[in-house]
Amino acid sequence: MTGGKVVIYVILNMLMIFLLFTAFFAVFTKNLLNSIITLAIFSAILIVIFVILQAPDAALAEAVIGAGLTLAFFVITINKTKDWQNE
Amino acid sequence: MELPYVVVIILFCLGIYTIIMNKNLIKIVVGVNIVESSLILLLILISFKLGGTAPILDRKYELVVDPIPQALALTAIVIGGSFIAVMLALVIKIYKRYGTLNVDEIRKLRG
Amino acid sequence: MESAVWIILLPLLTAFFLGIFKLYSDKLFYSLVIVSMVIYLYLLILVINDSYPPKVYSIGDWGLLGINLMVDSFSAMFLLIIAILFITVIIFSLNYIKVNKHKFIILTYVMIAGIAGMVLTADLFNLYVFLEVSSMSSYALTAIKKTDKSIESSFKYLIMSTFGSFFILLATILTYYLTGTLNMAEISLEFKSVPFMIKSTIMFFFIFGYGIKIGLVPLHAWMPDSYEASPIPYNVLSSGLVMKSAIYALIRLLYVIFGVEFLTESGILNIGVFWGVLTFIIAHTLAYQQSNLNRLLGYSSIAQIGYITIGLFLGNEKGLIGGSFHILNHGIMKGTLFLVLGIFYYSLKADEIEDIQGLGYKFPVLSFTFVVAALAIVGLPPFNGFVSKWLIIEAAIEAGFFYAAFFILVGTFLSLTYYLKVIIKLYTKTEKKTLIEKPDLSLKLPTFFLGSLCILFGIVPSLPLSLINNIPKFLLNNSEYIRILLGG
Amino acid sequence: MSRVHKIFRKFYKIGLVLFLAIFLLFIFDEIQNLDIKRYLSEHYISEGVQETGAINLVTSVLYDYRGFDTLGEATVILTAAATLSFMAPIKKVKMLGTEFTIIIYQTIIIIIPFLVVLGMNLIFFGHISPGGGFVGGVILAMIPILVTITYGITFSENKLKANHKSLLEGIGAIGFILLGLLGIFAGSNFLASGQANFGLGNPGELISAGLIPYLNLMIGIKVGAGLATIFNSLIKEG
Repeated sequence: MTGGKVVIYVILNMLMIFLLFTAFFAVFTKNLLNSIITLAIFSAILIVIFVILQAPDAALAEAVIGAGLTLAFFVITINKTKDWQNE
Repeated sequence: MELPYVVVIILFCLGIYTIIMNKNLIKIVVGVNIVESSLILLLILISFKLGGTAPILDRKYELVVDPIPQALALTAIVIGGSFIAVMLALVIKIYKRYGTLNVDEIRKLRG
Repeated sequence: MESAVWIILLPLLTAFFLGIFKLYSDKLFYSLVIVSMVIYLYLLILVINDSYPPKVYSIGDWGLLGINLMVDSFSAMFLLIIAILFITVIIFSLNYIKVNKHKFIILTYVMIAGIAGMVLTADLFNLYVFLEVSSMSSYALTAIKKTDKSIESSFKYLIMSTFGSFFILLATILTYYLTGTLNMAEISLEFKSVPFMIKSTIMFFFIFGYGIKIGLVPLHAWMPDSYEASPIPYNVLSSGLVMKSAIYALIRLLYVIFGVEFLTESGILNIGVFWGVLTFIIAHTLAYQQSNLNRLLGYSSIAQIGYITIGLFLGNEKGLIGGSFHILNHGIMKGTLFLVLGIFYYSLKADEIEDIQGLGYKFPVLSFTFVVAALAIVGLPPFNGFVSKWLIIEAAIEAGFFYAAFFILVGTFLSLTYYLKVIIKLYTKTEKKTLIEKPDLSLKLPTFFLGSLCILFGIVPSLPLSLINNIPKFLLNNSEYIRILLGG
Repeated sequence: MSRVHKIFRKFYKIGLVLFLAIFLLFIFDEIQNLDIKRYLSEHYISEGVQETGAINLVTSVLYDYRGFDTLGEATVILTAAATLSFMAPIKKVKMLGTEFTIIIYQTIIIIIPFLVVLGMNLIFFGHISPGGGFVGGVILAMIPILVTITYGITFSENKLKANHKSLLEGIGAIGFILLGLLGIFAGSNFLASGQANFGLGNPGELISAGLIPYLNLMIGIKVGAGLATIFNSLIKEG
């Protein structure tokens, strides 16, 4: 492996760890709004991973559908339910 | 074993855990989203070859990653997105009727 | 074999055109529904007639590079069920459904397209896509009444079924990873060199995922709720087609991809038979405690799925014939019961057991149809349920599963108890009730049609069996199926 | 008693999930050691550009080799849109009830032409570069969505009526199937484009790849209209 590839490999693994952190935070946080915002970060990291893994089509689709629209749907739901605290 | 596959497994199990353990309806949908993302990540991972380029052949490349799983991943993303939309619409409807998002309380209200 | 692809395209095209016509003209809408139904019936008969020997249709003419459709006897039998149930349900619901009628018909067409796709496709990922099409329209049809119960049960169904879909998708991805292809025949050839442990894991994921959609006992929680809350024409399709298409897909995967030798070796056949026995014993017991007729019939459906599972997992010729015949019969019998119940609900808003007291004197012919179908589903001669159950018992004895044969007899008595309870209630005299609405001929005719099929298939079982007898040829010996699919 | 039972159930479920995780780890480890075959994708990579005329192989798989899958998933979106639109109540509901400053109202108007260009670019260049009908359709759907968010649902529904959206959706879906039927008329099978030699052209040019750009356009129309319907129905919900 050349130098550039090693750097990308390290970045990929770091992003994977971040992905795990965001997923755990999204699941275990008490506040629903925080959870949804973290989910957006989760999707964003996923997009970068897709680009690193040479899948531009999937990255674009994830960007507009996974991170964009789904997030909007979640925000609308939270807005409509107002039950922000997760007892 | 490589780290990315471990991450996929952990995400998959985390999502499953959320779906069966969490009491909040929106959290359950979050769990669904996470499981779906993990499966899409798995698809992209199995398409990847070390040193390969994206499957857009504007000129000759030595090593090109596998295009089939990427196409399947696109399909899975779209299907998953529409499922989540339907789920969230039902969540809103349930909240309007029962006034709560907690699974146990809904069960109680129903009697 | 151009007509095979039309089996999927025609309902889809009809649904899309109906979606446009509903905005402009009611007259155009209903005439299209009728016209497309008649053409569809003709197409189905054409394909069923031409199903032996099996035919392959390659989408986009790509051969093994793309997606293939394949019609063999097993799928032809399913097309027969679609032909019988779809026509009756559409005619029935034209008058029955009051709320969201247009959407109901459109979604039903989409669902039929999804089921036809699942039945015909020979590609693993395509199977998943059509499974999602039919499931998505199922959730919508469950929620279509928009009552509290229907919304809630639809959500429950959606979550549980998505849970199953994840495992199916995971297994599909792993299969692609191992074999590098999605064509069932090629997968089957490649799977010969895959280690035993990995193969059984993938099989476990498939069985778990489809088990939720089928409703085998610990995984059945969504089903009675959805039966209680959804409109009755959908219940007919759900018990006759949606659950059955899942079991169809599972059987096709197990027998074609894994092959019957592997199934015997891994012991899954024993587990399947045991699971079937467990399913119908528990479901019969639960059905006895129900007071709502829809729930009662729902639990009864789960129990019948248990019988079908036993038949299909026995792994011998007779078992496959009996199980497949029971799939057809159960669709017809349960359809009859639900349609009679639907007429009761339409005219009296009756859906509890208490409500139907004395209706046997008010609707003599309808009640007689109900009794015929109930006795058929219990498994008494000379009705169709008896023939298929008898075949399953014989096959179980042949394969050495004596406990299964014994428990099927026990299950017959259990089901007799609760159906007798309903029948006795039906013929108990009570004070006059006032009809809300008189059922007209378009409701009664489909019901009588299905009821007469119960008797017809019981007296002349050779009529459908001539089609069904070919099923084991391509399931028990998957090399024949693979050879045809590979274009040999 | 019931409390013990509850704790037991909780640990039982956690144990189940942990078991699944360990099991999956074991299986993935086993799978990594096997040698894998990829002759199908190798064929796509070596012959795909000539056979379909599209240099984006993902598009050629999605719209040509496995075009039937795409029809299925487009149907899923249509079904979801139909489901949400019948579940939404008829009466109009305000979403956030918030007022924005004039800057936002003006910016939206400036953004819209760019979104049209971007969406159309993604759709029509789907066979040359990343993108395609789904992504482009979502970008086009962003226009009614943004209008709904800023100007409110009433204004948005006035500009683009729900009926028109479902008409567009139907046109997209029917168009996809009719384009597929062209293959049958050309003497080949359903959805044939590469095999029926529909003007494959020079790979890399805009007008090439047979039916793929037109299929992309149909999917784009359908997905755009469908997602706009889904969004507006969610806003009207409750």
